[in-house]
Parts: sequence; structure tokens; C-alpha cells
Amino acid sequence: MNALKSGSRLEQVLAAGQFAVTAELGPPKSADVEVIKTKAASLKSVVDAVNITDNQTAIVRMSSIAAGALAMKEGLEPVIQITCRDRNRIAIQSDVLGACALGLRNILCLTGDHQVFGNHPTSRNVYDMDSIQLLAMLKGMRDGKKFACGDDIRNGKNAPVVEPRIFIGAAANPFGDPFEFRVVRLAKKAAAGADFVQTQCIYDMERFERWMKQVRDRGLHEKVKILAGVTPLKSLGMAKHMRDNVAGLTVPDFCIERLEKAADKAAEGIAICVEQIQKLREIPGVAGVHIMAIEWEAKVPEIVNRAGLAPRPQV
Amino acid sequence: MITAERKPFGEIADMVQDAKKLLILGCGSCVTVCMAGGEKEVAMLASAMRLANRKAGRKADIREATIERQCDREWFDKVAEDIEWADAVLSMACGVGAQFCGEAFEGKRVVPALNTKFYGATERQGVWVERCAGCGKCVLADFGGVCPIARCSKSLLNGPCGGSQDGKCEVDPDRLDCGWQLIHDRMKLLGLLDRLEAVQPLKDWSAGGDGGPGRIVREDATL
Amino acid sequence: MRRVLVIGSGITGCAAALELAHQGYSVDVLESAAGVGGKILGYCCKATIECARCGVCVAHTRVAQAVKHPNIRFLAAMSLQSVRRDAKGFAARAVQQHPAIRLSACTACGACAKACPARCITRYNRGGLVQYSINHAKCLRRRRRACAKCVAACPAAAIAGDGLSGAADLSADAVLVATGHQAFDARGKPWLGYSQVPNVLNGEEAEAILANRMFLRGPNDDVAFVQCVGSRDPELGRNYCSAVCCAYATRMARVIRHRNPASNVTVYLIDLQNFDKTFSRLRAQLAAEGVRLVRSAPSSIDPLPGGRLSVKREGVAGAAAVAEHDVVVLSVGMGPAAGAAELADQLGLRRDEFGFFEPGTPGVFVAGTCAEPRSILDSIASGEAVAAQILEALADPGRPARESTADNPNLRKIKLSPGVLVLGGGLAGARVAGELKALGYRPVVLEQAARTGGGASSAAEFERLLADVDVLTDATLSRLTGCIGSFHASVRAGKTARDIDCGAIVVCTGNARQDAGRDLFDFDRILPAGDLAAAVARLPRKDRPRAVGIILDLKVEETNAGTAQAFQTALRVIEQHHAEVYVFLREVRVAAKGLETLYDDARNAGVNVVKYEGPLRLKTIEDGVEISARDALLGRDAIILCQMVGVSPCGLSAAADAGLAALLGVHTDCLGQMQDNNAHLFPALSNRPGIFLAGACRSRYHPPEVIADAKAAAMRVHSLLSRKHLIVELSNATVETTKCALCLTCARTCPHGAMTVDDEKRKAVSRPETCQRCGICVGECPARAIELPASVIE
Amino acid sequence: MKKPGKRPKQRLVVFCCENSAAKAAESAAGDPMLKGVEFVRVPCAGRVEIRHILKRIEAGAAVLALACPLDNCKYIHGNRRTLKRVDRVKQVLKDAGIEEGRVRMEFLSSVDPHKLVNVIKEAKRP
Repeated sequence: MNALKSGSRLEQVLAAGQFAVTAELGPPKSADVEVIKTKAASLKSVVDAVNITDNQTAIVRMSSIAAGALAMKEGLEPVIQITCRDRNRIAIQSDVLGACALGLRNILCLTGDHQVFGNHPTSRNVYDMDSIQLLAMLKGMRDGKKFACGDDIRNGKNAPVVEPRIFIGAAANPFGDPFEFRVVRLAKKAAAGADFVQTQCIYDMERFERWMKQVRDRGLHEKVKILAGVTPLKSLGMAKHMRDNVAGLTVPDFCIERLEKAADKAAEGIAICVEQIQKLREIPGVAGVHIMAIEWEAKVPEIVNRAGLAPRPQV
Repeated sequence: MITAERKPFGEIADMVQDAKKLLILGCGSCVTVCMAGGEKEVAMLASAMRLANRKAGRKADIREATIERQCDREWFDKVAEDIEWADAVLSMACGVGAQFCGEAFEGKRVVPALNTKFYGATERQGVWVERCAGCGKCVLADFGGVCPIARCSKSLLNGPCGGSQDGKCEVDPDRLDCGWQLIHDRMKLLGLLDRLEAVQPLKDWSAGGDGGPGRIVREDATL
Repeated sequence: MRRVLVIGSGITGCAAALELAHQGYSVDVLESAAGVGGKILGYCCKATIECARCGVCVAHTRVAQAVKHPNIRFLAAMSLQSVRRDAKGFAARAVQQHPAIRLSACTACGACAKACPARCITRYNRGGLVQYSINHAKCLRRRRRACAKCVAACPAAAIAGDGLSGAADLSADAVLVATGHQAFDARGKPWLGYSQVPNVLNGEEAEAILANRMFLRGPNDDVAFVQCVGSRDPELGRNYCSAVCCAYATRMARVIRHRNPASNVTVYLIDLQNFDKTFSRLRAQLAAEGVRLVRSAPSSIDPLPGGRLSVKREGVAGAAAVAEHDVVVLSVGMGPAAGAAELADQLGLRRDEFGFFEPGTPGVFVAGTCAEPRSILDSIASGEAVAAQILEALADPGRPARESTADNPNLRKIKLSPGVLVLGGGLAGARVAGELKALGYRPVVLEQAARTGGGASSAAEFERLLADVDVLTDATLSRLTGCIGSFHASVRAGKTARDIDCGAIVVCTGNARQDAGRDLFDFDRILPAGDLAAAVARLPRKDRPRAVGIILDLKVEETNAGTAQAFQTALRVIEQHHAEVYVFLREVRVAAKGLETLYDDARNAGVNVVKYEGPLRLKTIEDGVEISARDALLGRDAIILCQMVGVSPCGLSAAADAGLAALLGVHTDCLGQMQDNNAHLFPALSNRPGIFLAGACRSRYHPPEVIADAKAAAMRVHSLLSRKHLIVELSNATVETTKCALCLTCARTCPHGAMTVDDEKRKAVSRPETCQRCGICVGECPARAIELPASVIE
Repeated sequence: MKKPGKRPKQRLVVFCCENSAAKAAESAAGDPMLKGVEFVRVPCAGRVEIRHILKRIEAGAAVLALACPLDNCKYIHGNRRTLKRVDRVKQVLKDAGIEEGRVRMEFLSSVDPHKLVNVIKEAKRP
């Protein structure tokens, strides 16, 4: 990977072989810019890039592109998430051009949570395409310099071709079923055009390692940079909720037991998370870590520090 | 078959409350089979209407009839007289039959008694399940005979999302199987698992509902 | 014509008599009471909105059928005076004890009752059984008064004029003893107050009250049942479980609660026996409905001022506890009937230590509760089984009466294929095949495994039962078409395919135990209890375990079979290897002959029995398996280290093969076992006519139960196929072609598999031989295309 | 095309399964509580159709469907089917604004004539 595809900071860190650190920032459920400013303040210089979620769990929030542009102003490098749930191929391509024009360089392609989980369960979904088709479409825009329909990305017959230069990401869930198809999904994402993937948060280390072995057996870690996802457990209640209610997630008993025994649940949750990051760094093929501190962005610096990942390299 | 469910009684009653002469017209095909609009359902609804009218002190004549199919014009002949007689026809066919009835008797108010649901099959007695989304361009051959469009909650063409757990779909784990688990299992059984590794390109949705009202013309069958 | 003398007209006698009569045998049923039917006449229905499977209603139906059968003669109010063997069999003399009405002649017109000046003639009319009987105690003729008003009034000459002096000489090829039981006289335990304290009833009295009224006394009564009165009691010389008391008490308790949910009902018990396959559901219902189960045997019942009763018992840690109730029902156990000793002498029968009859001598057969305590349904099974035994012993399978179709165009004669397919070559399958062979059939046995034998049984016995029987091993049923009388089975045996035509099918496929324990068994230290003794014996002497655990009731309620196996294994391990043995159980399940004594033997031999409550955990550690559970009697945790642990597979029994059930069209029950939870089907019937069930596939595990099941199933097959032709009336459901939408609703909802689609006629059709004329399809058909000529309702 | 039949007014119509309630009714024959009640014998409760019940309700009667206790249907599940149908009739009545109590379902066995009298007493209660 000599020539950079997008020149984003995240791409550079990964290209340099550094262990990357990303975090997540949920846009506000209002037009309140202060929320972004506050969250950005705790993440600034602590991580390499920050995911800006796209109406996560199908709850209406500020658009990820708008929030991403605001976060960039605060000194963060955003990773714009785009889901297939709410927009068709026309709208998404239009958004990608817009994002790029605003200087946003990282785009993460997701299928998106089903609308029944959100606050508009009676709405109609789109799913004109799935995340893999989205990846292929974006790669086609960047490398093929064409829209999905085959037209050149230019304003007129004689106008210059100005394609979006973007670093394309995808998500991977090693914990969904059917387990043996999980690695196939990753292979398809790599083939479709993913430059990096961030995984679902990992608690079941044993299953993740099995998955990573399959990934290495297929040589996928060399085609796509893998950032392992972690989520610090804030409380015992959260741990049990994640275990019982979130599909595709297993929280092992020992995590629950540790939290049960601990006097300061939050501190124990952070400690578990730090240990997990240290273990994940040992796994061959893991190129970075993605810390999803859900509505707990303030704790990310502590986690990064204690995991020995600070300071972040300058690029 | 096209599956349907009867609308709540109150909704039906509101639609036809001003009809003094009401024909309740059943349909003998799909909706008979899925127990929504056959002769028995017609009788049941008629009873309820009569009782409700009597209770409310409303005077209304109610006739009952069921024809073979409301999606074929010819069958309406048998009940032409009843339809002429009626102020309103309460069609217990699917949306197709209810509309066709109105087309056959222009100027007659035809109202639907059913909510048309989906193209489905009888899973077991009393339970119907969706199997086809009518996309207009069947892809079953690529997926071992299990439709990803109808059976995956997100109509994904390239594999399961993260919400597939123990063979169930997170949208409703108690009732919904993960369509992709089914596809995976079937392809495995058929020894075709490797075919799922190919990236499926964007689908042409124009062949189905997104292409505007559908129309099929069989040239050899038309004059 | 063969003749059989049945002594006792209770449900067992009637069930057996019906089978024999159906085979063309002539049956005399001797009854010492004035009316026929025995104990069931005084029993109540125990259903809430749900049947409790007590069998009282189906027993009434059977007795009523027997009363109407032309080949059965009831001799009421007569007793056996003498019986001797002669060249042809038996010659018996029965004497009339007091005036009686001949049931076979009686038209139930009631003229006698109207004419009787002493009002001593009573009418019994319940469950389709109608009979008049003379209450001898009140009859004027008893007081030597000349009264023959009833005799004169009877238009059918059903009452003999000479009343007291009648006698009958009877000859028989065989004698069946079905004299039933007598409930324990609770006065034998005076501290319980029976017959002294008002509102202390025995179980039979409670049954009789609820048979006629909604409540025992009043709707708000606080009722208690006291279990094991006169059973499981060595001090009274009654060291056996009476098997039925837990059933009737808990079922009545539910009925009382159901009729008034505000009333309090308590059951004082030692162990709750697993008396029915729906038992686990019943227990859950008892808990949900608030029936209190108290583990204690009351030490005294005393009246309180104001009419209530004070029940004292030993409470927690030996302290006395007292509770107040309004009515107490003593669940009295079954004992041998009065006169059993005399009858045993007359017939040369042996009796066990408690006075129950042992299996008969040549020509003399024993069935029902005179042999051991049994429920109504088990008594019916016992009656059907003994009928098969009699047919075999007399080497005469009989010949049912032939019906003619000549002058009735509404009748159709359908030829019955004589073939029988037996699915499964385990204990039940081999038994069924053996019985069928003895009745003159040539059954084909299909065994899934490479050899017959199923669970555990002796090879020699299998060889005997299956000699000359066509046995296909490594064989499975792949397709079944046709219906009762002519099934066509496609069978794969090894690499060959074969088609088998048969008139009936008996399913004896057992249960799938290997799947059940997969999460527990390591097959090294933790293994199925049935394999434990052999596994211990296989080990080199130095490696044999010092302590062995056997665990029952772990996941499901244990059955008699599991208990028997556990204690037999325990005894073997102690005797052969001198190991310590711990048996963990929640309840001591001993509701079958010999189990209480086996339990005592095991304890006397040093087996440690731990009754546990709450969860039981198994933890494999370096030198064995740690069993930890809470000891229910001591009220503290017990942790026992054993080197080997057997977990009862009977308690872990899994569902029957669902694929096979679907292929056969046979319903499964709440446990996933074959056969619906339906008393009408007991013992051997399935929802599909012509397909019968026996053994573990329908949740019968204890070998004696399995054997009775197999005999009853063989009897059912014989009863069907010995007719050679099925005569059916063409009154089955009819389908109007123009209306049928071919929606298959009828085919899916017919419980009997009678509806199919006729491809040529393009409509659904019902098979007359399978259709039971219930009309369920008519009720379900969404197109109103089906009619039932036999039942037209407008 | 059908029009509602004209039947004489009935106070109570009881559908009786031949295997249970009909036998119980025979045993209870002569009980004053049974006076004026119209019994309709059916081979199985599962034979009773929704239209049979509705027709009688339209004619002004109250309907009592008597079936064998659950799991005690001679034809396995005729009673369960009828239970579902009676629920459906209740829904129809509810839709029409008619008191759901106009149709009732009870379960009793052939050996419970006293219970039959009791449920008829309950059903007659306004």
C-alpha cells in the first residue's frame, strides 16, 4: 500500500503499521452543537479517528455527515458511518460526494439496525442494497471513478472527473450466527472493497481468537486492517443487558462475576476493558482497537492511557 | 397463495354503516384457504353485522354470497343480481378481488373487509408464513431455494447481519427464523456453500413493485 | 364355543369379558353385589376443565358395553359356592344370595321400582350405564315376607320369582379372577378418628360424595387429605405402596380448588408417586392452584369445639405442628378383598405376603386389583392383557361373529390384510411379536439397530419370543400409505428396500435416551444409571470406585422404572464390589408391586438414600465427582464424593422420534411421547385407527408395565384383524366437489387421518373405514363443502 | 344468499356431545332445571359450527356448548376446536356489541350429571 487512497490520518497510522485506536461519538438527538463539542473535547488527541454513528439503533439523531463536519472543526478525524436502512443508492452516492467535499475522508459502510428497534418502528425501510453492495459501490466510485449506474463522476462531458477519495471501512461481527459464515462475510467485504474493518465489541475472547484464526488462514488480515471492538462495561446491569438482550453478543460469566464482586463496578468495568485491549494486542492480525464507550466518552482517555496506547503517533 | 386477515369489526362496520342493502361477498380461492374470506367467514361476518344492527336499531338488509374467485370477472355473473341490489358490496377477497369487483360493477361502492398481507404458504393448520416478496426477478436459484428478499428482515443479498443468533432473527427471535441461517444450511446441504462467497451485485428492483404497476402479457394467449 | 367364567364384574372383569366376548367366547360374569360394575360406580369424575385421566368415565363406557354384549351373561348377587376341575375345564356352582335383576333381560323401564312397596329397588344411571338393582337389606323377602310385586310388575321377566334359593351350575374352559380389592378400614388407625370424629372421611366416601355433588360438604371448606393410610406401613403388615392414592387425592384436591378457588386444600404425604405421564404437569398445576403439599404423616386428628378438626403432625426439627381443617379425607390404600383367602383355596391360587393373588395356575387367571394395587386405566390394560393370555392358553384365538352386507347397500365390506408390522425390536416389540405369533399371526419386526434387544433384557427370552418371526434389523420405515386394514409400508432394511402390506401396525420404538443426557454424561465417571453396574464390573479391581452415586429426579420426575433400576443397581454394586452407594432422589417412587420391599432391602443392605430438594450439582474433580444438594430431611446441604455416578436415563427420557410420529401421523403428547394425553386411547390406541402403541414410546418404562402393554396391544390387533373383514357403514363425511377448495384444512384437522385428496375427482374425500363420524372436518371446512350424513344440524 | 331463519324464541340451546353431556343429560332427565332447554345432540363438540351457534343467537337464544373435558375427547381434540370456535363467536358478539355471555362453553364428563345441572343453572342465570 504505497500510494494512499484517501490520505486520512487513520489510513496513515494503519499504513505505518502503528496499532490504531478509534472511538465512537454518537451525534445528539437534537440540533445541539454543544453535545458534540463536549464529547469531542475528551477524545481529542487521544484517538486516531472517531466514528460518527448514523441514526444508531434506528433512533433519529443529527445526520452523521453534519455531526462529522462539526467534530472535524473540534479537531477530530471523523469516520462517517452510512447505513443502508434509510437511503437508496441515489441518496447515498449524493451523500458521499457531499461528505468528501466537506473534507471527510473515512466512510464506514453498515447494513444498519432494523427500524423496529428504534423510535419509528412503523416506518418503511429501504435496503436498496446491503453493506457489501455499498462497499462495492463506494470502491467503484473511488477506484473506478464511476457511479453505480456506470456514468463517469463528472459534472459534464468536458468537466474533470472528481471522484471521492475516501478510506472505506466496514463492520464485522465474529459473534453472530452461522459462525462459519462470519469469516466468509469478512472475505466478501474485503473483496468488495473494505480497507479496514471494526468488529462488534468483544467479550468472548475465545470465540474471537477462533475467528481470527480463520481470518489469518484466509490471509484476510493482509487485505484489510482489523480493528478489534471493545466496550467498557459501566455497570452490572449493562453487562446483563448486553448478555441477555443484544443479539450477536456473548458476555462470559467471569465478566459478570467480576462485576458482581467489585465494590466500584465502573472501575472494574474499565479494568476489564484495559485487560481486554492488552490481550487483543497480542493476537496476530489485529491492527488496532475500536473503543465504543457508549455515552461514556469521557472515560476513553483513561482506557487508552492504562492500555499503554498513549500518546498517539503524529502523522 | 395471497394471504389476508379480516379487518377488525369496528372498522368494517364504520365503512358500511350507511348501506341499507349490503352484500357480503366471499371469495373461494386463496382467502378461503387462509380462512379469511371463505363462505364460513362470510356467514360469521353477516351474523355479526345483523346482531350489531339489531342492537343499534339500524335497519339493513344483508345478503351473503361466495363466488369461486373475485380475480376472474366471469364468476361475478352468478351474483350480478345481488350486486345490483346492494348499496354496497363488502368484499371478503384480497385487495385484488375487492378492486376487481369494483371494476366489474362501476358505480357500485365496494369496500374491503380484509387486510391483504403477503404471498404465503400454510406452515401448519392455522399458521401462514411469507415466502415470496414478488420482486419480479426470482433469485432462488442462487440461494438454495430460500429467498433472501422475503425471508431476511433486511432483504440482504450477501449474507446475514450481526442480528442472527441461534438461527433466529433479532427482529423477533421467538417467531422469525434468520433467513440467512436457512440459506446457509440449505446451501451446505446441497454442497454449494462456496457459491455464497461471490459478491452479489446491486439488484434491479424495477422488475417488481418499484417498477410501477405490474402487467404481464402472454402474447400467445392474447388475440 | 369356549366358555370363560369371570369372577367379579368390576372394570377389569368387564374389560376382559368384552375382549373375549368379541372373539366369540361365551362369558359368565359372577358378581356378589346386587349391581354390576364394582367400585367405579362410586367414583367421581376428577376433571376440571381438563381431564385428569382418572378413567372413571371410560370405565363406565366399558361396563355399559359389556352389559349390552350378547355373549356376556351377568350373574348378579351370586357367589361361587364350589369349583372343581373336570375333563373339559371347570365346573362351578354359584348360588343366588338374594333377589336380583337379570341385566340381560332388563329393559330399564323402571316398573319394578315403582311397584316395590319397600322402595328397595334403585336405579343407577351414570356415564351411559343404566341398571336397576335390589337393595337386599331393605327387601321384604329378606324378612321372609311374601312379596313378589317387582316380579309381577316386570314386563321383561327379568326378576326371578324364587329369589333366595336360586343357584346356577356353570362350566368353563377357564376362570378369570377379577375380584378387585377392599379399601383399608381406617378404624385400624384409631388416632386418625375415622368413624369416631365427624367430617373425617375415607377416600371412597369422598369419591362417592363428589360423584353426586359439587363439594364435599360446603364450598368454603378447608379440606385436608392424609396419604398412606393403610399402605407403606410395615407395622400394619401393609408394606407396599397402594399406587392409586396419590392420584385420587391430588386429583380430587384440584377439583375442590377448581370449584372454589378460595378454599384451602392440603395434602399430607410422604412421597408423591409419579402415577401418570402427565404427572409433571399436574404437579405444576397443584403448585399454581395453591394446593398445599405437606410432607408429614399426621399423628392425630381430633374434633375442636365448633366442629373443626385439629390435625397434629411432626413439624420441622421434631416440633409438633397443628393445623385446623373442616374436612379430612383419609387416603386409604387398597388391600385384598374379603373372601380372597377362601377363593384362593377353592382355585388353588397362591397369594403374596400381603394377600394379593399371585399369577394363576393352569386354567385360572388373575387380573386387576386383586393381584396388586392398580388404577382404573391400568386395570383396563390388565383386563385386555389377560384376555390375550386366555386366548393363547386355550390355544383358541376365537372367531368374531360375521356380519353380512348382503341386504344393505349402505354397508361396505373391506378386506383386512392379515399382516402386522411391529416397529421396534426391544422388550415391547419382542413381546408384541411373541403374543401375535401365539395368536396365529406372522408379524414382521422392524429394528433400527443392528440387532434386537433394545434396552436391557435377557437374550434367551428374546430368542424365544422372536423365534420364527420375520425380523428386519438395521431397518427403518421410509413411507406409509393406506389406512386401517390395508397399510402399505415402504421399508429400508440395510441396503435393500422392501414393501410390506399389513392390516395393523404396532409402534414399540421406545424412547431416545442417548440424546437426553448428552450434556451430563462423560461416559467415564458420569454415565446412564442403566450402564452403571456393568461399567463398574468392567473396571480392574484396583480401579473400582469406593463410592457410587445414583441420581434420580434430576431433570424430570422419576418413574417406577427408574427407582427399580436404581435400587437393583445399588444392591448389585454393594454385593459385588462392596462400594458405598448413595441414591439421590426427590421422591421414593414405589408405586408398583415389589418396589417398596426392594427399597427396604436396599436400605437394609446399606444403601444411603438422600432425599434432596432444590438443585443438585455434579462437579467433576480430580478424584471423582462431587454431588451436592440439599438434604430435604436433615435440612442441610449434603456433599458426597463418588468415583462414579449413574444418572437415571428414565428420568431423562427424551421425546419419541418426532420424524417417525409425523410419518405415521401419530400425535405426540405434552412430553413429546407418542399417544395423546387421552384416557380414551389407553392403553394401546393411537389417534390413527389401525396403529397401536406399546411400551416406552408411550411413556411406559417399568418392565411389568411394558409387558402388560404389549399384551394389550396384541389383543387390540387381534380384535381388529380376526374379523377378516371390516364392515363399515357409508355414513362417513362427504365432500361436495364444486365447493371443495382443495385447501387441505380437513386433511390437516382430521385427528384420525381419514381425509385425503382424490386427485381425479379434484376434491377431498374421507375414507369410510377410518372416518370416526365425529364431524370435526365439517366444523373446520372454510368452504362449507363437507357434510356428515349421520349428523345434519341446521 | 341466505337470510336469517325464523325460529321460535328459545331461551337456552345446549349443544351436547354424545359422549359426555348427552349421557349426563340422560342421567339427569327429569331434573326441573332442564325444563324448557333445547338439547342438540352432536357426535362430538367438534361438529358444532360457528354458524350453528350464531344462527341460534340471532334467533334470540343463549347457547351453551358442552364438551368433554380437555384431553378427554373421544376424537382427540374436537373439544379444543370448539373452544376456539366459541372464542371466535365471542369475538363476533363483541364486535356486534352483544353480551359475550350469550355463548358459553363448559366441559363435563358423562359421569357428572350433577355438574350438568349446575352449568345449566349458571347459564340460565340472567
